[in-house]
Amino acid sequence: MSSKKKQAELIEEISGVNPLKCMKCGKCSASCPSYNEMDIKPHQFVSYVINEDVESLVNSESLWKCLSCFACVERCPRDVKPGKLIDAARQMVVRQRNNTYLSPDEVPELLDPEIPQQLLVSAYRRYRR
Amino acid sequence: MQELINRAKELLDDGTVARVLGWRAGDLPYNPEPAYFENAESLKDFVYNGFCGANLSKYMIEASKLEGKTLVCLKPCDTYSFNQLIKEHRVDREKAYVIGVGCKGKLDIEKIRAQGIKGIESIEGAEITDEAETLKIQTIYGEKTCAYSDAMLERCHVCKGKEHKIYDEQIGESKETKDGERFDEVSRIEAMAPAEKFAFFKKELSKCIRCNACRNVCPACSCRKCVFDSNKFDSSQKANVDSFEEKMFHIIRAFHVAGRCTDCGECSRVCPQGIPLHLFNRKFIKDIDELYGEYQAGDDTDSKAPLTNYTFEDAEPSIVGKRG
Amino acid sequence: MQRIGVFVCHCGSNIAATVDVSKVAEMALMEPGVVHAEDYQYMCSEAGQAKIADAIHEKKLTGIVVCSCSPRMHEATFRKAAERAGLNPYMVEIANIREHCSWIHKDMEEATKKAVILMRAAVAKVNLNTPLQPGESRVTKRALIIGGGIAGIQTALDIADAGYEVDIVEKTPSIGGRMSQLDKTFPTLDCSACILTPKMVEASAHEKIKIYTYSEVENVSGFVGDFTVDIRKKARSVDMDKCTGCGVCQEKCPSKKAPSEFNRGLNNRSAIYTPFAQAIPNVPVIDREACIKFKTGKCGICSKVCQAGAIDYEQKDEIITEKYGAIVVATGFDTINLDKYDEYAYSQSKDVITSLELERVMNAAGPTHGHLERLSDGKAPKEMVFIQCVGSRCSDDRGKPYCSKICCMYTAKHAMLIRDKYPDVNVTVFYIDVRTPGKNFDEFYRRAVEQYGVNYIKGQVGKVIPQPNGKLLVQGSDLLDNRQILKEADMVVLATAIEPNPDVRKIATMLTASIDTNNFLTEAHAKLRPVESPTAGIFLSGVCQGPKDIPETVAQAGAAAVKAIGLLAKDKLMTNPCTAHSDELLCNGCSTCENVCPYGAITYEDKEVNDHGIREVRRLAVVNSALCQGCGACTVACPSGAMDLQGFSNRQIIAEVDAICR
Amino acid sequence: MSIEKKEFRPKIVAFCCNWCSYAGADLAGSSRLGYPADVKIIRVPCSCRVNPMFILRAFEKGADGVIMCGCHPGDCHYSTGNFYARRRMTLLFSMLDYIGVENGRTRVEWVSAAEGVKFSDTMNSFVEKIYSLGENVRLGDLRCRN
Amino acid sequence: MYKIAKENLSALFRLIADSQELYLPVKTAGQVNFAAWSEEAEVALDTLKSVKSPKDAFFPQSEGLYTVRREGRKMKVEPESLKEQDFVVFGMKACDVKGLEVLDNVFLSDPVDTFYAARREHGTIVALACHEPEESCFCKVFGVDAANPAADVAAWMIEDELHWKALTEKGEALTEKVKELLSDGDEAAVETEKQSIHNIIEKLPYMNLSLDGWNGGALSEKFDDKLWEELYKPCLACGTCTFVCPTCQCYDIKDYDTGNSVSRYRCWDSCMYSDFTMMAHGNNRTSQMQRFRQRFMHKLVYYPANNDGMYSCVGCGRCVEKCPASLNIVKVIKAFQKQGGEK
Repeated sequence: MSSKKKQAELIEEISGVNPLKCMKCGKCSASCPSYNEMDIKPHQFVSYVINEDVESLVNSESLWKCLSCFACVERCPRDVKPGKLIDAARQMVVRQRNNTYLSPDEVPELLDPEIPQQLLVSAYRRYRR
Repeated sequence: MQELINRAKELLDDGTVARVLGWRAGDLPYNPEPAYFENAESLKDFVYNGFCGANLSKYMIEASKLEGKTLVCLKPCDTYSFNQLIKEHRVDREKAYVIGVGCKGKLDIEKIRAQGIKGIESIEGAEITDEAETLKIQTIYGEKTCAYSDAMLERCHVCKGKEHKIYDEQIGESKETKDGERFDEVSRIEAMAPAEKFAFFKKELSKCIRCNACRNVCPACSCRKCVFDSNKFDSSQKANVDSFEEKMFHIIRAFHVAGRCTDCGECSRVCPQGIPLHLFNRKFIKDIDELYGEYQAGDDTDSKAPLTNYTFEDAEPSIVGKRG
Repeated sequence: MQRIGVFVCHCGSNIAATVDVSKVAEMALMEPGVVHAEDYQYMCSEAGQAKIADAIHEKKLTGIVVCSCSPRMHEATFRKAAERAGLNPYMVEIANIREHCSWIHKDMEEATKKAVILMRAAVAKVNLNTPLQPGESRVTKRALIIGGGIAGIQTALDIADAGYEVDIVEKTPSIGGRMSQLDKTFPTLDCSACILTPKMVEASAHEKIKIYTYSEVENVSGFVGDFTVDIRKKARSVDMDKCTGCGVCQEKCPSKKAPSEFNRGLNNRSAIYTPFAQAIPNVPVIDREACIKFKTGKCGICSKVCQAGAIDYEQKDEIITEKYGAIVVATGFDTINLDKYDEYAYSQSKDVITSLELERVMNAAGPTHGHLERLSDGKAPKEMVFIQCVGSRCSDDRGKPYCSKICCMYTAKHAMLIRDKYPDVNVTVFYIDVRTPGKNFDEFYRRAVEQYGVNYIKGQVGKVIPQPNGKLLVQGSDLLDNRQILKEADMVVLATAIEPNPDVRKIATMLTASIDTNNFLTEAHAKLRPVESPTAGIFLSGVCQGPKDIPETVAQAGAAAVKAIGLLAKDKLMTNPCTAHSDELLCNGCSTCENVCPYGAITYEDKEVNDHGIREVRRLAVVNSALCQGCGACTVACPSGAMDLQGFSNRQIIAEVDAICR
Repeated sequence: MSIEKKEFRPKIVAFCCNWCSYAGADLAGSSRLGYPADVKIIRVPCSCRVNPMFILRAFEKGADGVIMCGCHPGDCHYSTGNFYARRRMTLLFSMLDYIGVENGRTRVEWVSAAEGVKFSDTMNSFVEKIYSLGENVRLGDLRCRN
Repeated sequence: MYKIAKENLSALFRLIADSQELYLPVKTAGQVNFAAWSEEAEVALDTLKSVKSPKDAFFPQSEGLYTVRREGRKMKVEPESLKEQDFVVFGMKACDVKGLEVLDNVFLSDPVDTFYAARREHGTIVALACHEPEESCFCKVFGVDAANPAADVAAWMIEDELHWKALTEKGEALTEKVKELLSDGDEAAVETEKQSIHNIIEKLPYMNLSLDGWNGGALSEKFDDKLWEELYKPCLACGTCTFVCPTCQCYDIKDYDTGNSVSRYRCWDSCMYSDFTMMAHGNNRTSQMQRFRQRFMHKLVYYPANNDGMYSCVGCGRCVEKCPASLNIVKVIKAFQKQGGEK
């Protein structure tokens, strides 16, 4: 199996998403608060995974622009959850970076009044389990 | 017991009932037999003591066909069977005058014998009114004693309770005898490895002599002709061949009474080979309780039986492998 | 002992290529009861059937086994062939050696072995077959239509025109259904009322049609050709014979705060009301929930003003029991509840409306008298946004997984009508796909774009945000331009998914008609029997079977009518002889079988029996073979084995088991 | 006891309801979706026609596995048949498991008329399971062995 | 007269089992029945009454008669072979031995039942005197001496020693085989044991049971008695009494389809069963009363009528202990006796 295919499958595994369910309605892009900052738009995440081009996704601006607000996840009518896909790509990167996870105790130190509220909420959602 | 006899006499005399279905004293201290009494005089042989274990509700199938009402003495556990028979239109409520009789646990002569007591001449303490905790047994080999509860039938140790589910009147006090959980043994077997389970049941069922006592005594086995006696399924074998027949018979019998069996324990009581047949029935009861909600057959006369009912969300059969 | 003939079909090479057919025939001769065996190229051909007939005559066969394709394919063929040759058709059994053998196995030896075993099982079964005679049941020459929308009306008219009596049961006070709520219809832009009203009138005037409005089906028993139906005529509180439909009562009614169902709650109606002006019958009903007289005991104005003395506060629900030969379900649809789609702000803003509500807004008889205006402040909108696929094509539990089919077209219609009537209003449609398969449909959509300048944007809307200034901020994306769009709109129209009328589940249960996971009634065959329910005598008309537009609905209504007429035209029906049967001498009368019978086919009777010399009266199960459909649930419920199924008897199935396991 | 070792070929009985699963098996056939020839199908009108006696009978006579297929719950042609069948089979299988018969020898699978693929997949996996369990020695009748 | 110490019995069993099959009381899942001996078997010689009588060893509950096989379109019949090996039944009681006498009258008279005859021929019986008879015993009523079993070998368990006395040629032969394990017995001890057994028997409650009026000539008198109508009522129509009985000899013949062949076998039947003696035209006993009556009439009237007054009950008391409804032959006899007294 090519490494590209492996990467794409890893994304699917981490996210638990079947990208083929996408009907390309664009509701994710319509919902995204970071849309304008992104080079690859939320509705495009899916095709990158389907086309096994995880590399571009990983190297994209979008990877770090997604707030994990999960608006797209909540509203996606097809259960495709682009937010989970980009999150999975992010996790892939994080995993490659030698398991440098943030431990919960370190969080208060890193808090900065400048951090947007939405990011905090998103972080809680993201790590709630 | 005297109160019961007096009341029976009254009801016979005033014509309320045409006969009394109870127990007649046996010729040994422990073998009273189910019997009909049609006049006050014959009631002198009436007995009701710890050895009157027989569930008389099944006799009411035949008694329902007789002219007039039959007074029937039912212990609390027997009333479940009676209800179930009403539900299945097998007995006629109008033909029965039910006296709910008290019970302080029924005795099993085999349990007394198992303690090495033999040559029994008389037994004291089996009277229903007795408060005695111990049975005093006079034998030709000397006097022996046995704790009442040690001589009790298995079913009484897991008694369903003192309440009569149906009656016209109640006579006599009942006693709490429950000191065990009725599904413990089933759970113990469930936890065994398959080979161990198989060995356990093979050993037990290899004793079966196909005498049909379990079936014939069972109030739920009320078929006029059992499938194993008719040729409808080409199943009319009656040999014990220690291979498949017994399993087939006991599984199917348990299946046919599943959801209808009140767990009265008669099957195990009468088995001449002491096979714990209730373990089959209780397995189904346990499964039904766990999978479809608690259900006690004979609690009432109109609820839907588990096997004639369903919900959309019922467990799939694959749950059997998943429960471990 | 039977004299059985075994016929092995080559099916060209379909079977013969993998199964040694002559070996199967040879082995068949070893089986008990088999007196004849042969193989042939195409058993189902005329020549093949002739071989069967010849063998029946020559060898005096009493049973037939055909080793061929699936019985679902040719069982009927071979049964008919046997019948023509004088053999009872139920003495024929099929061994499926094609679909279940030659087509799935590659190894000739293995496939042949299996074919032999399948043949043996069939022979073992036939050995125990008995000739069965189909029963007859009579047909009541009257049809019941449940639902008085366009589907129900059309079906009723078609059946009535063929000369049969038809009753329509309609839940609301008037027939007309959803179509009566529509303003215009695509793609011709006819006025909906103008084409519907004549049909309504025709139905009400038709001598063969009886209409029960404000009525519901309460209970259904019986079976194809002979249904017995209880219809509850709800108390109207108005005497239908006396009322002249003058309307004074509605005018004078002091209680005018009840939301109008017909106008989708966009405005109010009086407590005594007819849903709309062209209602049929033109007789009002009193909404007892809203009526002051019923609530407080005081008032009675309607009664005072009614010259005809038609008001009857004492009226009670009435149950009418009627017999029918056929039942057509035409229960139609409703739009889904939008509670779960909070992102579109439907519950937050009066200016976010469903398309069906827009129909009422656009309609001259609607709450705004046909003026396009915002329902919040009555102002004329300048920017209108339409959002497609709201709740349709959703795989989560918020919406429906299917395409509602009609939205693309009616949205084009709405956009066009608005642009036509109010050229200064900008119309934007957010769509995922525009689906326009249909005669003149795509042309219609293109006209909206090309001729009327409707702005179509590919991309679903993410959110509608009500603004403090009363405007609605629509956040969408344009997938083709790859940009996010923020658009201020005055009104937003949601193309809300449609779903079967919620009552249909109850009705389907009464009819024992099957229903799919989306509550659409299931057709007997998706392609070949699209207007029949699998339950005999039940037919499907309109959206209750699946989303469709008006022309399709009318077409299906006609088709359902034809099927119903086909049934009503028969005097008698042959019933399936493979029904349950109780052995009187074994029956305990315990009622277990009755409890599992889905057709109510089992009843109990006290009967005298002679059980080997013992004569007694016993409570016994009796199967009504006309009601019994032969599922066999009772046969397993019966502990004594008294209940058995003809054609699939215990001993037959056991013989098959034995044959396979030996 | 003869010591000669024969290749184990299981006997597998499949009860299929006429309306869904039998049609599903037909579809598997017409789609040429293979499964081992060890499976033999018995057509019944509905899964609720399958009596536990049939299943035990099959084991008695030497079947190594018995599978029952019916319409998906809610889709029964007779509307409720498979609901009853589901309860019956659950209890029966539980009992067989309880007396020590390998649970893998019995299975219920819901297969619609459109699910030819599922039918063939199901049969393949069931047959595989039976091969792994080997010959049914616990329930068969000794008399049927010769 | 020989003896052997109790602790050497396993050696004895092993020695016997070396050359032939050995059946003796074995406890399985709490119940004692006669079964083949094995090293693992829990031998229960102390048990007075096995649940089933040991008649099984000579007249098995089910046994094959012949098998029919198909060969092409032809049938081939393979008869079941007769018993050819010798075997020993160890630990039968006097009543059980007497029970065989009852069966002999049936199966060994013309036409001889070859299956049974072969087993009788090859079987050697070592019978054990009843050390402590119980309240359900009434063998004496039928002329059985529990202290003196009339078998091939009679044995007495006296304290920790088994006394052994061969009574027949077969018994002598068996004794020869196991002689190495035996030592000389104590006649006096045996006499004392017999006396002690007789003393106990005198105390048993059923000792005074009278069989007056029960004989082969009492047919119509007993048959027509109204008392049966009362007596049968608690009967559940199960086969417990017949299947534990050492003298019941009725059997049914049935076919079993194995798929490859049809085995014809016979199995014990019970006159309590509704299909007992079912024939093509139906059944000549249609009620449970008739079937119940049949059992006792057979034991106490029909059998004596055909066998010089010998009853086909040996008073083992198994039915007394096992009947689920507490009915038994003693109650029947007593009921008639009582009725006679009242008349």
